[in-house]
Amino acid sequence: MSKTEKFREKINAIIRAEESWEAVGQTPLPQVTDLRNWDFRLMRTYRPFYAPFCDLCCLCGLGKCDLTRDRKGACGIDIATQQARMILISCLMGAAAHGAHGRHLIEHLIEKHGEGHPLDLGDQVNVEAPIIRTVLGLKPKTLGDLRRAVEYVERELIHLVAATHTGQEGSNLDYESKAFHAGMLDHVALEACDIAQITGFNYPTSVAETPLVELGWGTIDRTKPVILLVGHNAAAANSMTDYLRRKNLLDKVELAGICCTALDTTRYNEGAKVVGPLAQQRFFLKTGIADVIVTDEQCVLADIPALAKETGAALIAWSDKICYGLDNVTEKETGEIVKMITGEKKQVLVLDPDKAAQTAVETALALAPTRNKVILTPEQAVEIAGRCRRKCEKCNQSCANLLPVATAVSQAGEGKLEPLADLFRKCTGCGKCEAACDFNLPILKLMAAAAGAEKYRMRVGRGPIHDVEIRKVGSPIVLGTIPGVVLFAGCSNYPDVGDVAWMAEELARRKYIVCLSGCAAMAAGMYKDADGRTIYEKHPPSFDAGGVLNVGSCVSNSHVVGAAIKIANIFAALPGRANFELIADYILNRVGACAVVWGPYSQKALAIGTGAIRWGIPLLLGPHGAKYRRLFLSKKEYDDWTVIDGRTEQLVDTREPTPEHMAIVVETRERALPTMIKLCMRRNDTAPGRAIKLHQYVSVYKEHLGTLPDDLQNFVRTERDVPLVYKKEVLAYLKAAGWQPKPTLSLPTIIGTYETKVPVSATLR
Amino acid sequence: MSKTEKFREKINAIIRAEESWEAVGQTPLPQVTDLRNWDFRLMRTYRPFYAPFCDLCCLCGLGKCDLTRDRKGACGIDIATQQARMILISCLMGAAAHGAHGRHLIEHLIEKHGEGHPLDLGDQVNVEAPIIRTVLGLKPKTLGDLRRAVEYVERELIHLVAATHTGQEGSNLDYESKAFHAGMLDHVALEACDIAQITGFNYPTSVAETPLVELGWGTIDRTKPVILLVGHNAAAANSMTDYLRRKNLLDKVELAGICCTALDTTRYNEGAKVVGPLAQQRFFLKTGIADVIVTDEQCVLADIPALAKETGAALIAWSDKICYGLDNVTEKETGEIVKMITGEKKQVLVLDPDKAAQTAVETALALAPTRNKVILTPEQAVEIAGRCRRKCEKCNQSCANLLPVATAVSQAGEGKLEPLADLFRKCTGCGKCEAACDFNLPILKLMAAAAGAEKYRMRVGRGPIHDVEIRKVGSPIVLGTIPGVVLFAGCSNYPDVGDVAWMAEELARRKYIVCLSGCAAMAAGMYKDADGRTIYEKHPPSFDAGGVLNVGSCVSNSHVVGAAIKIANIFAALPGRANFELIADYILNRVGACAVVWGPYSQKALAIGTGAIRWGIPLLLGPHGAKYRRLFLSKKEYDDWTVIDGRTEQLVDTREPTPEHMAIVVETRERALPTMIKLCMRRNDTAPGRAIKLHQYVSVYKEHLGTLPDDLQNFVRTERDVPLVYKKEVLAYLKAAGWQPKPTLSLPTIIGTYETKVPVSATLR
Amino acid sequence: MPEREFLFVPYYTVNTLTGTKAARVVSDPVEAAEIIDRARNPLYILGPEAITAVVGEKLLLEYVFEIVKTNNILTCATAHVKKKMLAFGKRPDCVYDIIEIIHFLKMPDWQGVRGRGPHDLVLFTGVRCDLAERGLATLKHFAPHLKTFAVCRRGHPNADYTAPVIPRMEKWREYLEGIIKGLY
Amino acid sequence: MPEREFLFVPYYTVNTLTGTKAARVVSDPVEAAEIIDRARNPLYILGPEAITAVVGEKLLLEYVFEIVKTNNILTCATAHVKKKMLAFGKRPDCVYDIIEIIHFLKMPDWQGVRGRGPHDLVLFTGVRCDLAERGLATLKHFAPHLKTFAVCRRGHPNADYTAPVIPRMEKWREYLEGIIKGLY
Ligand code: SF4
Ligand code: SF4
Ligand code: SF4
Ligand code: SF4
Ligand code: SF4
Ligand code: SF4
Ligand code: SF4
Ligand code: SF4
Repeated sequence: MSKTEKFREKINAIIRAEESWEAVGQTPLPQVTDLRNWDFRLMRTYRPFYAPFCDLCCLCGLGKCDLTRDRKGACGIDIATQQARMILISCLMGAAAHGAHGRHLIEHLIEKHGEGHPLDLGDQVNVEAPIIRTVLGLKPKTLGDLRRAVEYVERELIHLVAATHTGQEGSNLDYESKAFHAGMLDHVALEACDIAQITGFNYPTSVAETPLVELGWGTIDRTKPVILLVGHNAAAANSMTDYLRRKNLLDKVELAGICCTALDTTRYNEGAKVVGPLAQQRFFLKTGIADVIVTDEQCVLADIPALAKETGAALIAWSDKICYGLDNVTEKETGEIVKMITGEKKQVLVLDPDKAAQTAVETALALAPTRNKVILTPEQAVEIAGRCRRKCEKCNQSCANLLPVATAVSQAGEGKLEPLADLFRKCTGCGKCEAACDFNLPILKLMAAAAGAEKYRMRVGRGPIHDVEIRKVGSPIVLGTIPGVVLFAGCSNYPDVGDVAWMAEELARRKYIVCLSGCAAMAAGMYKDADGRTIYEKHPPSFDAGGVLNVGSCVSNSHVVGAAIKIANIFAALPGRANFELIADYILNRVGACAVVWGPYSQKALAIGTGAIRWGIPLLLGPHGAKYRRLFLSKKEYDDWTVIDGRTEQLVDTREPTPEHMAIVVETRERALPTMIKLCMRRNDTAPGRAIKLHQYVSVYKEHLGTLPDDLQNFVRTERDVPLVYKKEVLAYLKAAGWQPKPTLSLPTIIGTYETKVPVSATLR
Repeated sequence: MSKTEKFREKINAIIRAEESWEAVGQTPLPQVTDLRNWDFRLMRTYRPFYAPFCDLCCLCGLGKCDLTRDRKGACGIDIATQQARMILISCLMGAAAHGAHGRHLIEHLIEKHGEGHPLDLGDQVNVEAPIIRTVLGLKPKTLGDLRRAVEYVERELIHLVAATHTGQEGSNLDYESKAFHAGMLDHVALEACDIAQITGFNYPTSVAETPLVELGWGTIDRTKPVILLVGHNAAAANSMTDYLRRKNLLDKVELAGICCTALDTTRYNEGAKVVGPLAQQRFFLKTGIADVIVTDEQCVLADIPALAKETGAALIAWSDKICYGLDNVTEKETGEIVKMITGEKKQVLVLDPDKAAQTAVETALALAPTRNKVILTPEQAVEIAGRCRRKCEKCNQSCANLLPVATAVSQAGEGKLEPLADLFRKCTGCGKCEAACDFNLPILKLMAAAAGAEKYRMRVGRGPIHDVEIRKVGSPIVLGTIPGVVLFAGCSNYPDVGDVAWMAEELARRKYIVCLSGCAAMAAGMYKDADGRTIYEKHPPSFDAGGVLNVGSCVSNSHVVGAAIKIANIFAALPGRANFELIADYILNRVGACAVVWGPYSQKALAIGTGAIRWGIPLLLGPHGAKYRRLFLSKKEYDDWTVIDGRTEQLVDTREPTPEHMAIVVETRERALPTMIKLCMRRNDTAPGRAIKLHQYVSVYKEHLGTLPDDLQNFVRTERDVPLVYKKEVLAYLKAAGWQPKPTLSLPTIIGTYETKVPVSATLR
Repeated sequence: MPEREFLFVPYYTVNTLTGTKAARVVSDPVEAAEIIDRARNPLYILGPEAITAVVGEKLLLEYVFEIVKTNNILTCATAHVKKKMLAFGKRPDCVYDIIEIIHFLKMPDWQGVRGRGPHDLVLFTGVRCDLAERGLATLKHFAPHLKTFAVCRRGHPNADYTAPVIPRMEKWREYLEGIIKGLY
Repeated sequence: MPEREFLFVPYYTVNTLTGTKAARVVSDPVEAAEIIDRARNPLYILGPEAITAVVGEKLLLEYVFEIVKTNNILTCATAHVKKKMLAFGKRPDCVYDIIEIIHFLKMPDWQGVRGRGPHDLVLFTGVRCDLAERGLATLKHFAPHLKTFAVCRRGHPNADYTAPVIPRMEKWREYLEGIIKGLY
């Protein structure tokens, strides 16, 4: 429905339109269809590419419907629209996970501090919430204001979920537009969530050089009571830290985490340990090192109750998202609960993070002395592996990462443990090989024994990029002389965990700004150079050329998007308030950034990535990303690359495919590297800037593909773009390729190339 | 997280706890886990039964995962939990569809009338919102209060969507508990939505004898301009009525509808026509009778743009749920839009119901004279059908309803049209047969030609059951002397459309109270007896023994649940406010009601059904219901049927499986009839009441299964339960079956058989 | 020309088009008879198509009578099948609707119809195909302790054993008669 | 004993276990050669496993060289395959990553590699199996104008034609050599 006066009044009240920090733009609190024209414009160049994950649809009782050979479902849907619908469903799962998480954290912190509690991100951050400002038009000042942001997410979300019902949307493009909306809502939730916890838990914020913490399962002292935190919500973990501190037990108990709870716990307590990313969850649970497992929400294995029983670890679940069918003992006294756990061996649900925290600590203290934590030795591993009948290959066939498990295990049986250790770095921990093995070989334990207990270090998540940093790098990024900002985000469904460190290192030494978050931030730390240094110890933590930053957990991804917004808003002084299109257009055309999800698996990562695309940030996915079903690709040089010159308001055919794609899957890291470099090119690059980017492109391409780039002609606009070092060969190549100079623009924009209320003149400031 | 003081204060403010109409019960604004113990108690007796619709899970990038042979997904999920997760996803789609619909309607009506606009359901209804009162603890007085109800739904929904993300819930029971929560939220949305539209559009409310309107595609005068309304949101349709009335064109233009928009349009304008249920959508679109198709939301075919083009009809979409990729012309003048449609043949998106309404009328007036609406004659049908190569049977193979299409078509080719006419009554309109036919036979048009244009009549939806009616029937229902209340709800995915009229008639003449809604209300009208009367013309429209009521559209289903609540609240004077468990327990044990979804397909119907179960109302599904994947079944006499006697507070083993199941699929209508009768039995039945119910059970069973019921011994508690007419044979049977008398209870309750804050004494009163 | 072979399940299960567990086609009625014969305590479930479908000159039901007769196989009449069975002078051994009997069959400790002990083979004939398929999926996943055999000419992928797809009625009669002959 | 037959697609498609369109298994390398031979303008897509997998004494890549040589088949080097090809003195006809080339192949009006016109057959070797499978699904649904052939020993259900699952390396070598022989 269209917005009427009365409705507009309601919006104005929510965003306090009367506040004069900036004029309210065209799209305050945008509803489902408000940014549809922008989405459709993006998709005119970057068409949805679908790789159906199944030929059928099984979502309603009219089916299941076979959608092959142009068949339609009983509801009339076709295969492309059905893929887009699944994409929307997935993005909604992701956005809801973050939104619900944000809502809980915000309410939890409001309980503690009151809804009037002011947001404070320290002296380096004035634009506290670039996403919320740009999307909603609200400048949040208190925890209560963050609640407004989450309420907006909730209000929009139901409409999007409704649209996935059978007999709703009939167009794949409209489903994609809705998925973009879900992605954008996701970003609002991310930002609200991380600002809330930074404020409420006093996480680091206005400092770049955060502490280095211990990473890797080898860092965990199993002679102490060990509490393992699994999930994404650190409320209970932080309460444990408080409790341990109060009881003077901080160094008597190991707090170890997996996934984002780990990251957020170290933002509160630098003595906490990070076991590793999601891929190591099953493996670490199987070692039995944890005395107490505390689950909260998201990316937590569904069979932890069984895994806990296997090793005799206690299990406390405290989130309404994961109740495991357990008895809810929330109302009981802590002492009583501890007795149920230690005495009756009960696994329990405690729906209160503070009580769960105390219970966990007390249980760990009581239980640890009674447990015998023995880890398989390499010698034992060789012996056990000897039972393998290599020929069966059932493990291989079930492997979710297509790994040569059988070879590794059987070679281990012959005393050669290296292949198994190598497997450990590639394994995503799905556990299917073990389940398939008729000889019940404990393959994950064997891998762990072969790999040994490595120790690494990781920098604590720093939160927002500072306004001063933005002022400093704004110009070189926009001109192209800092060749790009690359965010490594998302899950650990990697072909090889080593890839992330490798790619990050390659980029950092080429003076890209490398940001990391979530599982990727851990994976990047899981590699040491010859001197035993991790990437965090080699590169500065500042948002500047060659910097390597851990921004924090998954919710901290918002700060990298936020940085791109701040470049427009602070550096270029474009008005951001309720001005989504203006800001996204700026990012798309002028901010050389891309996001990499090398180990994609989760719906959250899809939502984050989809949101990034709406903001104009291209997305590169690792090979598993094809299972998301949808990408956005241009036709490269065959497409129409006409934009508007913001100064003359004339259409200009740039013939320049930048950014080339908005979402692409790439098969190997060697291919990913040049692709990222390309995805950081922007139409706005100055000649020196483009020359720098092309220099990197050419050098990487030569190294890994053996020649000058096969598409170099697409990215050289004038001779001044040609990198000096390669000048001669490049010019020869261009000549042979029939290259012609292309126009360059200092203010390229797609505003004005589609129907929008934003005037082209707005891009001028 | 558990509820603290502060949180409780917030709740109190939302529900205006200080208002003293009733004391606030145990669960105001229940959150995800607040009714979990109730759900688990239900599932102790009624275990989830899963019929996987697929062996795989393809929801994330770690998969797809094969879940056969006890395999687990990479995330650790097992096949049962995955089914329950899909159930939750489906219920959320349904609840969101209703919630979003409610939100839009409420905002639309607040725009028109203001948020202080008082709710008024007429002089027969004092308990205006039994569901909202019971669930939230709020007594809504204004449209603005209904917004509070929907906001509650929105707030809860995000947590449930979050729980479907990979790596969340690990227990099928907890997913089911969350699905129950979604179902309950769905009911809140239904009620809010229907009360809003009754109030805002002045739909009938405090009258039972609503007008009879025309039903069936034969009633549509195609010599007039015809506007076809498809979907569930009558905002635009009602605006059309206003506009036509203003322009004095009411009898010059045909307003015809399909699905719930049709039903809700007739509640506003008794001159509007109802084409039929969802199953007839594709068929009617193919006839080309509509000049303008106006789509809103839900159960709308995804390929309407193509179907409209096929026949030259105009298409106007006006909902943000269904945009079809069309150009958004909302900001243009009506005249201009009409020109785009009639001149440029453009299909358009007009995101404003009032503008869409005017545009539709003006377009219909302009377009109709230019169109030539010819319907296939039976003779032409025979000729065309002659092209069929019966042997190929591709149509049969694709048929979503397993129908013998090939036989019917080929016989038609030989001049025998009856099988094709019969097919028409069984066809669910999926269109797959046509798509599969290599000879491009227009099978749906052939069917229509064979079936002819029938005319029926249907009573307009009456809305809430009146408080006076409740007072009158409360006692006979609870005692069992009115044998039951049966609600026929949901979609038209029937084995045979005639089944509904047949079952409804059988029940009505046996003095059951028969309520109908949505597609079922239409289907029931699509049968005429020898005297040409539909069921609506034969039976009284009152909520009393033998009454046949159309309550209204899908959202009106809330009133039947509401009636069950009102029996507890008004008749039995149990305090309902925020007292979900108390009321649901009453319904489960004492209100002989069941819901039938004979043609299930939609996620909405699943949500409604799942919600009903949480309230204690058993659900019977037609054969397609197995595709929902989950049912709730007891083990009958093998189960433990111990309850508490509310008077003595003692446990009593009743050995009586009533209600026998909470969700079951039944294959044929002949089997459905005795099953419904059983599902209306309650432990609370008095001996005379039970004898009446058993009388029906025995007579129906004998008629369709040929003998006394094979499980009669389960339902006879004492000899006084035995129906008089069958006394001798029943006693002989019982003796042979080794029957022993069972205890009877006047106040059976399951409160107290599980952990709850509700004291057993609360069931007394 | 040899029959074409299609690949549904490749080496990596993550790439299966479908599940990995599909019914084995029992094309030879003699083999079908052997499977039935081998069972210790089979149960034959009869759906409503059995009382309406005509095969050759007889009702489908009558073929089933022949099959169950040989081995004294227990029967379950679902839907409203019972009445027709009585008309033929046969009493089913139990009466449930299809979902109910499947619910019982899921329980490994259920003592079976007439308390004869757990069933090891369950035969299906005449159940509405889409409903049967869902029920067979239930048993496939949740009743690993028994085997299912769909004696249905449309074929059932979720069963353990299935008759092949037999579009022609004449062949179907031959198949049924083949089973009966094989059982004697 | 005859090979067992499994039923994935029954009479009613609503009951298919999943998907009705699965790859035809080309077990006979001679037939494989014929399929390749028949194509007017085939394209051979090479993935990174081709430069690491050793079959017999040679790289998988080298077998592909033999295959493309016969008919002057155009090649597309994906990932970082190009460099290795150059090491063998061969230049690919084009360089794209796998998703990009598939994106082009989807367009019925794309004039193909070297502008030779639309491709009618696309061969795959060495692409990561799960990624190839998704790409093949894309072509199956959105490129009805061409056929795909997965020359991969793990088998690809979403292709039009696929090599059978060949776990043993020796057999795989035979298969590849059989194709080459068949092409000469
Ligand atoms: S949603 Fe559509 S395509 Fe999917 S099963 Fe239902 S009718 Fe078929
Ligand atoms: S646990 Fe690791 S090695 Fe085993 S199947 Fe899964 S990904 Fe492969
Ligand atoms: S499944 Fe087990 S026995 Fe078979 S190859 Fe793998 S590890 Fe060895
Ligand atoms: S969409 Fe997924 S769950 Fe549905 S049939 Fe396909 S693989 Fe199975
Ligand atoms: S959600 Fe779990 S079962 Fe489903 S595809 Fe992902 S890992 Fe596999
Ligand atoms: S349109 Fe009707 S007859 Fe045709 S396949 Fe669908 S349900 Fe069967
Ligand atoms: S598919 Fe067409 S030709 Fe074949 S039997 Fe059906 S109607 Fe006749
Ligand atoms: S009853 Fe079902 S099909 Fe009919 S309109 Fe309602 S949801 Fe749609």
